[in-house]
Amino acid sequence: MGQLDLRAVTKSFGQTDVIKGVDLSVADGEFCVFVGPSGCGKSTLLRIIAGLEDATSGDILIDGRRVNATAPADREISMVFQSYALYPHLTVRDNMALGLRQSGAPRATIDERVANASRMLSLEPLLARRPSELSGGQRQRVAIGRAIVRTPKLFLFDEPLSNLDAALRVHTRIEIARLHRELAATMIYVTHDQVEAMTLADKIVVLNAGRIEQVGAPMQLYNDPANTFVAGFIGSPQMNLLAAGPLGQPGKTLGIRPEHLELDREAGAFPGAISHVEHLGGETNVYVRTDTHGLLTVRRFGEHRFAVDETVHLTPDPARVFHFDEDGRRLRP
Amino acid sequence: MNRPTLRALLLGATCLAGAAEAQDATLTIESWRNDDLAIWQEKIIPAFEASHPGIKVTFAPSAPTEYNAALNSKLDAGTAGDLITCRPFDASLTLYDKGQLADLTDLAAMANFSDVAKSGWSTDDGAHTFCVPMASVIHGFIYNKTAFEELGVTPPATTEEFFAALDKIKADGTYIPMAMGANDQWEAATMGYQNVGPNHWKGEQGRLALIAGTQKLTDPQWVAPFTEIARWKDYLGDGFEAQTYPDSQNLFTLGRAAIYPAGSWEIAPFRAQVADAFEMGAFPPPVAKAGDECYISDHVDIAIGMNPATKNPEAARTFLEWVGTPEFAQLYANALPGFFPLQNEAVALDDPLAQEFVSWREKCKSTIRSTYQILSRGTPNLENETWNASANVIRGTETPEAAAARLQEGLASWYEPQKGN
Amino acid sequence: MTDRKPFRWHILVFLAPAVVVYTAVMILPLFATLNLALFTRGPDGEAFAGLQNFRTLFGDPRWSASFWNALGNNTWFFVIHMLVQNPIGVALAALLSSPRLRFAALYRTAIFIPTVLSFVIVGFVWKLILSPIWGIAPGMLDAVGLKSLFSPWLGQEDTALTTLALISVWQFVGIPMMLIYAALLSIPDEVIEAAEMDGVTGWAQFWRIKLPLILPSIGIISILTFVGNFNAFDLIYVSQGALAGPNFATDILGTFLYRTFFGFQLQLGDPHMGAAIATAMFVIILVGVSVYLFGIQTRLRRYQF
Amino acid sequence: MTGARASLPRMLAAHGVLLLYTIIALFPVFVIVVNAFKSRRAIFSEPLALPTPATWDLVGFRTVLQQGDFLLYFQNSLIVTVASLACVLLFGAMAAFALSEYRFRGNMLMGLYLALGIMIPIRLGTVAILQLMVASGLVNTLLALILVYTAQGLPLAVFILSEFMKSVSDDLKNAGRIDGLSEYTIFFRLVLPLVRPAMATVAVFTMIPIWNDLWFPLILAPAETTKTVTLGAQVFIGQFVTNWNAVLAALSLAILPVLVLYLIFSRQLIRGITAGAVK
Repeated sequence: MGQLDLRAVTKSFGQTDVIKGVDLSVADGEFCVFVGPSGCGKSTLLRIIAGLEDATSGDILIDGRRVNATAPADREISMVFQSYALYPHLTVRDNMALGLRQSGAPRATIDERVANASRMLSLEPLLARRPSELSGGQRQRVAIGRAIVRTPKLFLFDEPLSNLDAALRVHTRIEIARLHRELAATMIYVTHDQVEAMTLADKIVVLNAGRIEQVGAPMQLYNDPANTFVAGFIGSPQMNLLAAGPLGQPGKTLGIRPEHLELDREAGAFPGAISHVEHLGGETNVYVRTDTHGLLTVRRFGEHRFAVDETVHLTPDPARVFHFDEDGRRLRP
Repeated sequence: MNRPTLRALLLGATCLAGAAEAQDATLTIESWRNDDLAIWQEKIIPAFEASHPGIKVTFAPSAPTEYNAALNSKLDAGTAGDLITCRPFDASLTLYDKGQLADLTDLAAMANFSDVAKSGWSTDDGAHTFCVPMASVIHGFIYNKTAFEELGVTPPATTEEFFAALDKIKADGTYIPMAMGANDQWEAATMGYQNVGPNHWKGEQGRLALIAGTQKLTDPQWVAPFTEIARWKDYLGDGFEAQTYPDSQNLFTLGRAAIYPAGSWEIAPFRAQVADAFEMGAFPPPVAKAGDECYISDHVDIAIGMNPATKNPEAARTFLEWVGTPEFAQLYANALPGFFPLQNEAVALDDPLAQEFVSWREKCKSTIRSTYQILSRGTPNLENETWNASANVIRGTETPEAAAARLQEGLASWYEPQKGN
Repeated sequence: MTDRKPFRWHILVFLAPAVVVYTAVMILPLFATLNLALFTRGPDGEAFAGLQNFRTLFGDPRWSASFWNALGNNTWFFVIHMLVQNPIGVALAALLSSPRLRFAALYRTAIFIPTVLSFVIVGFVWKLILSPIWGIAPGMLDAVGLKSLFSPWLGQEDTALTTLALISVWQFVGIPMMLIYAALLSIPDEVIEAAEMDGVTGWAQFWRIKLPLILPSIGIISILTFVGNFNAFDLIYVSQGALAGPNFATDILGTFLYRTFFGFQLQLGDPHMGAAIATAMFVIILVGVSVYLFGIQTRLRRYQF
Repeated sequence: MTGARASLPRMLAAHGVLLLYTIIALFPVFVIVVNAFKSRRAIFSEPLALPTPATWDLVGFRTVLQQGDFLLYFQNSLIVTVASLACVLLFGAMAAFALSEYRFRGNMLMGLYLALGIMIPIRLGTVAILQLMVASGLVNTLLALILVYTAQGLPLAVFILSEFMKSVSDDLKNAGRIDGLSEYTIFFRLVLPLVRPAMATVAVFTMIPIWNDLWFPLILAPAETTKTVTLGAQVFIGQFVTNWNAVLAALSLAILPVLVLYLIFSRQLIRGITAGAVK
């Protein structure tokens, strides 16, 4: 149980339209990630779902029930904040228990759920501590624990990993993925990091300037982007965008992912000079300056030796190119 | 603070300032009489300056409740004005003893005053006088003549007539019989106890006997005033417990009360506030039975002295001599009807109500308030205790006997002649 | 911390201006005054008296009766402020800080206005309103049929002090309101939002989340109220005079001190006994503040947001 | 308008309570203002009535304008209040920062020493203060008042500000140190802006007793050129008769400047808080 539907949701702050009409369905048990550059409205949309902001127009439905005027607490959701927002004056245990206690849950239930959550998140040794005595990762786990104990229909995460260091971020990411599997709950997750989006999501919603650019499974967005924005946003390193005209291809722009650009020392579709090489061990990224298309990225798997300023030739894999029109929309064959 | 250095600095400053204004001597008067600011500025100072070129006078009053505290601080630190308005008795005597008021015994104008007039500002033995007496105030009752006529009440002469008149006014119900409140306490003591008291303790005779220790506050003649004012309770307005002194004034001047236990200082402001709304009259405190000798409280109230630290002692003395002249008395008494001159020479008064008050000096024997001389020198302070006791008695929370006993006990605790009584 | 540096001049620079002005203009004069308590004025000028003034203050039944009366009244004055002023202030601040409340600034300013009034007009207007004669309070009670409840509150021994305390509450409720309001606003929004999500809303949110977080501010307010009340003077002085009637029912330490130190009417100022009273007050307040600083404040948890 | 967080009944109740209290707070002020425009007779015969053509009387304001230079008095009050406030806030914040930020020998004692002043009414030191001012030639200057009020306001300011400064994040200050900021820059650039709400609060209740004080102007600067409004208004409080028209007029006019100051500070308070909340 945890179906979310947004219908023509808009939000304006005074004259500024932040959300410009969003329609979206998230199925029960789905892990849905809102992704987009900062200022695209993803956090606002999340806060509208939470009830912390009111939508200017449109409907928000949870399990088919319109909740526009329902208080956050009555929406059966829980939220993990970017800064964790733990109650500084309460212990870890009380932080987790407060919501349940407030709703009048029996003591036994509270204890049981807190115990479960802390087992799941390995918080047992920390239960008596206060937030100021915890490390960043521990605080994050408490925040998640606080969300879990309420067994909500919907979990909302607002950039929960952005305050963690890289290693912890990967670790917690896996943790969250595991939690999602164990709880089989609906989760909505906001991030600006497309790697988090790709690794966690069942469904990614790409937002830009208050609109949904595209919705789909990670590989669907990767393999079949609807426009240059999604094409550029999903995938790392970014997709190369070339002028279509000089190559005699249809449309305005040609998109080709770095791994689908052939690099040859002898011959190819057009020449360029190597400006920088990144050795990542498993792969090598080569940045090539071309006269016709500017700086392009080529990704080759394994270790390769190139010298800077060496002249090379590039050839796009014709089966893997995407064509876009003047407005950046995908031209499908 | 290093005193010698301070003195030197002060002296230096004085010399500089003195050099700068060698032409005109400016005298500043410290006073609690905010009320008189306009009179000084418009009448008295111009009159003085006209006849004394080269001396400028500034009247600088502060709020009466702050006066003593502020003046003492300024005298201690050496920033007080050249001329100092003197409260009667100990407040000024202490300043004289501390060298903060100059001895003025040799002032020529002192000859214009009787010893009684000077008593408020002389040492206990009368050998030295340190302030020039300016005025006294007389207690009595001001009444709404228009209301009296309307109700057919005549000004009472005896206590029984007084209460009969009050009964009559009360029965009629149009007017509150008497305007007095207990909130500020001093009303009850000054306009109640000290107003009707002298008729009971026979003025100076009783007052001096108390000082000598031959009478006590628990003697019948000292309890009787309390008993009398205790009876007033029934004739005061609703909620008189919280009625303040200005409330009482307003009740009377707005024509809602018939009788006002007064001090003569009320004459001028009442004139201004009542205007033509009704006519006012006055009668002295009633006596026990017709034909009894009557006594009035004709209390020495205000005088002026010199700060010995003044930069212009000559000019200051010139001014003080002038204050002692009949010219000043004439000016002051008519500018402030109700503040009666203390000079030997009679002064012609314009205000009929003031004339009425001052005429009692002829019929009755004058005395001053019983608590002022010597008896309020210790702790507990007899005057302040009397305020409290009078208010309590009028409110009915303390019996006259208990109040008198408490005052006597307090006085005897520190005043030698009363000890062992 | 920068413990390794040889000498941290900046600490001196930060402290110097405050310490210099404060010491020269306040502490030295004040202690010069308190020092007077150890002397008396005898027939031959001032003489060292040791603790004689304190023996008089606490041993002489008259002095000690006045002192204990004033202290008792002062305590009641303080209790009323703690029980009425501070809860009202906190409640108003809580209401004002509710999200999206319109006219909040207007309410805040209006409620604060009495605080800026001078004591002279506060005394005047409340005496006018409560006066049995001019009819505002009796008239208003009459309008709702409760005239019988009216009595001359300021003139009765059993009600005068409470009435004045309530007037003082009326005047100063803006101060706890402001302080608490500031404290409430500085709680991060996310914490409040987390509470909303947890279903901790309304009063429960106030009791369980906000109140614990603003406890340090409430502590400050309590101690400020304590110090302010035990130094209070002006309101009583302008409305009841230095004799604090009726029958000393409204006499608090401030008026007792003023009367003794500066004198009143025929009572001459006695700086020596006055200084003794001031010293006693100082000790009372010092004990109160120390109890707070060492007993309470150290136990209050402060949270960095 | 029904939002998820703002339920209508709750809002209405809040407004109801606030409105009720606002009425309680403003009713006496209303009585003051109404009566400032009436004749003395009308004040006491019907204190609650609005001024009518028959009772309308500007005698209070006229008296105020005639008696003394009230514009100058206002100016003096403003200079004294604003200058004292500036000193109290600056010196107070500096001292509070030193006490709350650094561990040094005698820190606790210094804190207690600076708090002593709130425990004794400064009025008691009057004579010694006056002597000090005489010795330094400051009698009848506004500077004398400014010094006294600065000293009087400091203990409370230090007390409150050091409490608030403890809630400024250590990370922030340490980040500043790592970036090479001097302690002074850390104080002025990082800490002061963050405690702005507290500064505004301190300012608000430091200024009120200063503005309304009668005692020190009376003792230290009673000259015509240095009179403050409160002292100027005292002229109307007589021994036996108080000119309530003039007192009401003068003192209700005197509310306005403090109110303006209050509005300035309370805006700072809100601005400071919202600025702090934005990340």
